[in-house]
Amino acid sequence: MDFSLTEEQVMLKDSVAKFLADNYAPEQREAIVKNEAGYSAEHWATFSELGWLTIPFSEADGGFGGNVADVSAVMEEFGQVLVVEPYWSSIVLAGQLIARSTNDDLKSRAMPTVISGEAQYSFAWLEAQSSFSLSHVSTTASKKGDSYHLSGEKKLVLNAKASHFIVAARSSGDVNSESGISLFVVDATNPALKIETVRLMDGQHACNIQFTDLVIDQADMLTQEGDAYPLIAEVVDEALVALCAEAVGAMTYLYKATAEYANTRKQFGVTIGSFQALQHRMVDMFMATEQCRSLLVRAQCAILDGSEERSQDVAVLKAMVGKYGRKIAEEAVQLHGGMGVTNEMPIGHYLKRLMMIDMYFGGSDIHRRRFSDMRYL
Amino acid sequence: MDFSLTEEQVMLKDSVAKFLADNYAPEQREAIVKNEAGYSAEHWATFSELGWLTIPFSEADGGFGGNVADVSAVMEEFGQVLVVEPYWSSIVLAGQLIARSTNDDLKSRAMPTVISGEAQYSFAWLEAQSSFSLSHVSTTASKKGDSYHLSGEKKLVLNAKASHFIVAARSSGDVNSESGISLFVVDATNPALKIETVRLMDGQHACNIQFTDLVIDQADMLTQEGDAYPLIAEVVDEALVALCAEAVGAMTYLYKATAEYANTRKQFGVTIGSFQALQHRMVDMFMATEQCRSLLVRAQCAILDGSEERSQDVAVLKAMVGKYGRKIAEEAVQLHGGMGVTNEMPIGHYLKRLMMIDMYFGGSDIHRRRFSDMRYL
Amino acid sequence: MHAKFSPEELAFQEEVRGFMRDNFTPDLAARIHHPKTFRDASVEWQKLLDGKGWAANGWPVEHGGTGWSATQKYIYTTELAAAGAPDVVPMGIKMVAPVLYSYGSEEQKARFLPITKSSDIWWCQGYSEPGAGSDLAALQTRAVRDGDDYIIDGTKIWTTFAQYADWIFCLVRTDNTGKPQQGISFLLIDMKSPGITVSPIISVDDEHHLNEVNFENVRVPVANRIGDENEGWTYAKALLTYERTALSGVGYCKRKLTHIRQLASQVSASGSRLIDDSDFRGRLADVEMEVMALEFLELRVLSAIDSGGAPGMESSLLKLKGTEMQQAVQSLQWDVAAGFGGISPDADDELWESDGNKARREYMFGRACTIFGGSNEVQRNIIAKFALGLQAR
Amino acid sequence: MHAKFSPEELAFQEEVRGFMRDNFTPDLAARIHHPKTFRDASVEWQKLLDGKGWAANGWPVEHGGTGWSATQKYIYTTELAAAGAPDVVPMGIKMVAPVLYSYGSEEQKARFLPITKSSDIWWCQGYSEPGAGSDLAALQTRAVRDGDDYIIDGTKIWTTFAQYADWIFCLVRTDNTGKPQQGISFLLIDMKSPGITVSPIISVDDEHHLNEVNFENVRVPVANRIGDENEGWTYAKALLTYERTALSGVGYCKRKLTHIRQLASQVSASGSRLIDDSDFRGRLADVEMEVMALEFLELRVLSAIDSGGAPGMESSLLKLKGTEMQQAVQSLQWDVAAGFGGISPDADDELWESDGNKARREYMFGRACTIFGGSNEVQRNIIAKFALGLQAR
Repeated sequence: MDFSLTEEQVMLKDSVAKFLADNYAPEQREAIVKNEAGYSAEHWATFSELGWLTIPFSEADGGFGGNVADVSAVMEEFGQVLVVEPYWSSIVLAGQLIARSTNDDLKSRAMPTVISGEAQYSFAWLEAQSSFSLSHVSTTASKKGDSYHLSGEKKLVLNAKASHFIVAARSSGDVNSESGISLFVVDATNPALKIETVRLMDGQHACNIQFTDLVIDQADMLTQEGDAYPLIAEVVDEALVALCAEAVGAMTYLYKATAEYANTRKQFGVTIGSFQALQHRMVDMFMATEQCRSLLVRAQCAILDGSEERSQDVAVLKAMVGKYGRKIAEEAVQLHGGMGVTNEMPIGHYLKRLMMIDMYFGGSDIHRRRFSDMRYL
Repeated sequence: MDFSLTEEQVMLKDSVAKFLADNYAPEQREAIVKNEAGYSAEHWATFSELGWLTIPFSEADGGFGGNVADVSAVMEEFGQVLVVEPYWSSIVLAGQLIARSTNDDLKSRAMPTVISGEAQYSFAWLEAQSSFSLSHVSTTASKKGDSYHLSGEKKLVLNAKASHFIVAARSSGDVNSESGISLFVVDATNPALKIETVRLMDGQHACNIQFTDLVIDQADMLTQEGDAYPLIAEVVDEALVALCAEAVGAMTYLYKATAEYANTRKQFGVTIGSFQALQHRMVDMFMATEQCRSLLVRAQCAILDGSEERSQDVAVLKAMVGKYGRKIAEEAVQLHGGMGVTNEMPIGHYLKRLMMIDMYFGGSDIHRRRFSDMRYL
Repeated sequence: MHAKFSPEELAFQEEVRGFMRDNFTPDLAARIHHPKTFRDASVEWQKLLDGKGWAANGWPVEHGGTGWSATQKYIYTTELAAAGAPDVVPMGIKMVAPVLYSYGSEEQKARFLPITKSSDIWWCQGYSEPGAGSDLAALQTRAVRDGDDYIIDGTKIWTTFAQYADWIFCLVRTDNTGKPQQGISFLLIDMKSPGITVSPIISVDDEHHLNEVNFENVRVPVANRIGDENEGWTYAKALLTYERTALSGVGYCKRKLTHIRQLASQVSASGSRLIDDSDFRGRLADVEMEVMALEFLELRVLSAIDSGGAPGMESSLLKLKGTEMQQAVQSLQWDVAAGFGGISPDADDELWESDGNKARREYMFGRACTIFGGSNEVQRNIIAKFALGLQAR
Repeated sequence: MHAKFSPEELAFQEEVRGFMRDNFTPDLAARIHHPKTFRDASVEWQKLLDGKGWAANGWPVEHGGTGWSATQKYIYTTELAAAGAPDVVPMGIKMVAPVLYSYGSEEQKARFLPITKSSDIWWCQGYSEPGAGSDLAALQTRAVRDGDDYIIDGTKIWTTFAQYADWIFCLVRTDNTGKPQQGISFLLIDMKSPGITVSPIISVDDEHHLNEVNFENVRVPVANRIGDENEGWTYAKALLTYERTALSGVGYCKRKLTHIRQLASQVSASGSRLIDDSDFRGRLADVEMEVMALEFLELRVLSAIDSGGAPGMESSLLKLKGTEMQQAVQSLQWDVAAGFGGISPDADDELWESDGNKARREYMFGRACTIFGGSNEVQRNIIAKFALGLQAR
């Protein structure tokens, strides 16, 4: 049993924190979000230079050889300042789908461009009716000769400026079946794609994608036909841990910023932080953050230990982070008073981000249900 | 629309309050509870003298002609001091089953003894597996000639010293069917009854009853064979409103007693009532009580107006009173500190009573479900 | 004890329903809910209500009120909400008018009440300041006497719809000695006065409701002061009570719940309905039960006012629980509708009224309702003191 | 970052399991859970643990502790809870002993530590007073020096198991000047001393755990004082921290949750299981998820202590969340099991351990855990100050 960060992780966290302290103050972030892509290409290049994009990939693949704890350490720092660069979608989520692909040719083509940051892949899986169930795929893939014809619609695909999409499509099985799902790499410039950009309220630029008879070469399929579900489930579980690490970073920022504000803002001749009712509410914010941080450690251990309960632990983490993330952000807004409800203060942006994190891959209720379905047989 | 009490109701409330102020201080109540029957026969006689036992019965039946609002006014006062005499079980619940019986002979025999207080009827309906569903009756009634043979087991029958039980039994239909249920009046001295007294933690003496081939004359059946369900449902709805009035009385006592205690108990050189965190929690207790009181008014109006939504309104009342009654009592215990967890202080007794009220005829969850099943079709 | 309507009341209900049907048209509804057309549509709507004699229904009859009973007010509010129609913009009719008719001079009443009623003047409220939020009495905007004028200097903040306002009613400091509550005066100020600057504050729903209003050497006739100098706090307190009574929002909650039930009852492509999901059903029931209680809490308060009581601590209770329930309803609405439409603040005109966008902006701006109009923390303090007799430190 | 056990740790886990299986017999379990046999059975159980060298596992090795790592402590506690075995009665091993070995004289250590470890002395805690609960420093029990003795007068309250105790460790006032925290001394007092009266306090579970202890002219040798006169508060504070760390109760919660899952999984006559009821399932999951978090919160704290940190603010956090979860678990247990057995306080010996009776008495006495040992309100104040840096008024 060991929950401490390694020396390398501490150094990594420090270097991330230092960069963000210099480059991600609220005003700086506001300018970044206003970029056409919704993030700073310059920062992305810096992430690459600093080696952050290599973290979760094995040394054999040209990476740093980090694990979910290393990625989470970075993501937690990102959460503290609400980094908008597509690290999670491109490196943690799509990057891992490629890294664990059984299609070695494809992997060796794609991997270097992911690690260098030159290409940005994004996982296109959600559909209008899927209710965030990973196995719900109605997009079709029909084999014709050496290629597949894909038809369907994907929603809320992160990073509207991605260079490639990894599209989940079904060649067999019914709409909720775990078997029959394949993953196809699609160039974002493919003219058969109809891409509609949606600016999300957390500052991210996502897109909805439509396609009919989109022709993809068999060589661009990540696994054997119909075999992709276990890969998706494994990668998404790990990616959710990293996403929750971001949320824990944001929650940490919120309780600290609220306590700091309460210690300076005066009303009735005293700091509002001296009002006991507010103190106790801030303690609840702190305690909820610590509970979530504990679940983050738990889920990381479960993954690193190869525990059989890893999916349960991830579901619990996502459920609690979703619930408490919103709750803490709502409290932070309330305790900031009028300042909390303006776009001028960062607080509201944390609320928006935590609401979106709750929504990604299913909200608190859905993951609580997922947990209880696994636990109460 | 009119929510004010009538002059008569105000007088009634005042007279009840006056009697209880003189006779139901915590030490007096403690002595009463220690009586063999679990209540004071003397007080019961006084209730009769003061005319309280006549309140819900029509003038034609020799009663005062009161309605659910009159009964609730009395019950709310009872709740303030936790009266243990079997008013609710005998007058409000069983008494109304008799008063609304279609068996005129039986009614004219029984009614005068109920109103005088000489007889105490108690409704025996709950069974081990019924999960508080009113239509769940597995006790059987087989007709043989002019009589019925009853076999079964009834749980948690209030007032172990009742003179008569009104037993719900089934002559047809499956175990959850609304049709096929009849009500039989059984003399408590009937040797076929096996009665086991159970002292409940709220001070009430209840009993479990077993019987096999208990022979009851057809003349002692309250309605036509198999027709009793609508009567039961109607009477229980009204009785639950009165029970919730008692709970609202208890909740009112609790928030007031807690505020009073907090205003006198000193720690750290100041009254604990001056701590803002405690103040805000007491405000929540007060607000929850007022929400329940509002639902009490709502349910009373629904019954008196003959509203189609009366069962919905009663279910909501019972659900919220169950939930908030426990919550408020738990908070009252906590804010009384060590004193709250002793049997010497009355606070704990209110907690026990409110937990039992939550349990009677199904707890908070069950009534929330009942409400949503009626509302969300 | 009954909640039934009399035949007269039922007839009144029909009258209100008919009026809503005929006058609150889909076109007007669309315009009133869109920020670009909101101002003019609100004026139009209030003029329609005023034409019927209902705009200022809460006022005393002599000033154009309706003299409605509590039941009638309840019926009116319920039907308004059921039709999805907003109540009048409150700053004029509900906030400044009670102060005007209670404490204003005859000239002030004659000048301002009729145009307030007919919506020919748009008011805003100059109340909070950067350093005076919950602690309102700490306000520092100065009014210095200069002949028949005051000279005003200072900053007001969180001023709703100041960008549309013709006049602002303001609390200003006319005396710095004594307790903070003393030395405050209540002024009416023409927004066209030289020296007033209005700067927008964009709120978390990405919209422009709020403003900062700056006063630099603004000259205001002493005649525009309500009541006595240094007595403004007394008038303001009364106003606050009225404001809070207007804030329970039961009608809004009920309309939203109906909407949420409808959305949740839609059958999805996979044949399931959200309303059949036990978790959602339970959460919806929890909120509905609270709102059912709140509805009767409000009726009890209205009924007590009808019998001659004045809104006091009860208005704090209604504000507190009411705003909590509004937020609970907004959270539910978000959970039902946010899915794929509510997540973007870039909705074009067509999408403005989409379920998703409504869910987003109402949830977001709804965060403000527990902060403004006397924060819920302050309401709890008030209730602790006046309902429970708890001593402050 | 990993939570896996090493082969050595797995072997240790097996050893603990085996010990529990062999020693915590059903007979002992029944006796330890029944008030009539509780005292003797507790002594017997502690002696069994002591025989194995585990009774005082948290003590420094030189006094008979085990020197376990955080992981081993966790394994031990988990296996104890899984076996349904209680930890040792805390007053001796966990409360007075740390003060003894940290601040006691060599004579005091030699005299008391061995018999405390072997359970040949039963301790109780003389801490709270009628006027000093959360505000412990307000205590007024006087100790007046008279030669080599102190003369004690005063009243201690909420004294758990004083009816069984041989000795009491007490905070007494030896000086009235200065701040309340100053002038407090820490005394060990023989309960057989003339002038001590123990009166039972029946708690809301209808049982006798608590007592009031009266001191009238009780003579105590100065040699029984721990450390310096007037420095007792320093020692007490350290003790409080240890007490709280012992109070998270994760093991208890996990065992109860297993029990609740079992009860809820029973198939009723109508063929249904409570665990399939969506409302119950949701509430159970809510509690389980919090306990899963709490478990790792505790592990994080243990791990930090292992790396050389001292229990400080974190112990407040564990006490706070731990007791909240204990109560949440007790409420669930009530809802599952209360049905028809838990509602009577008259259970005879046979029914004592029935699910219903357990649910009643644990729920009822469980109300105390958020009050005693430093109320949760005080814990919140501590966390506000030390974790969040918030200023008190």
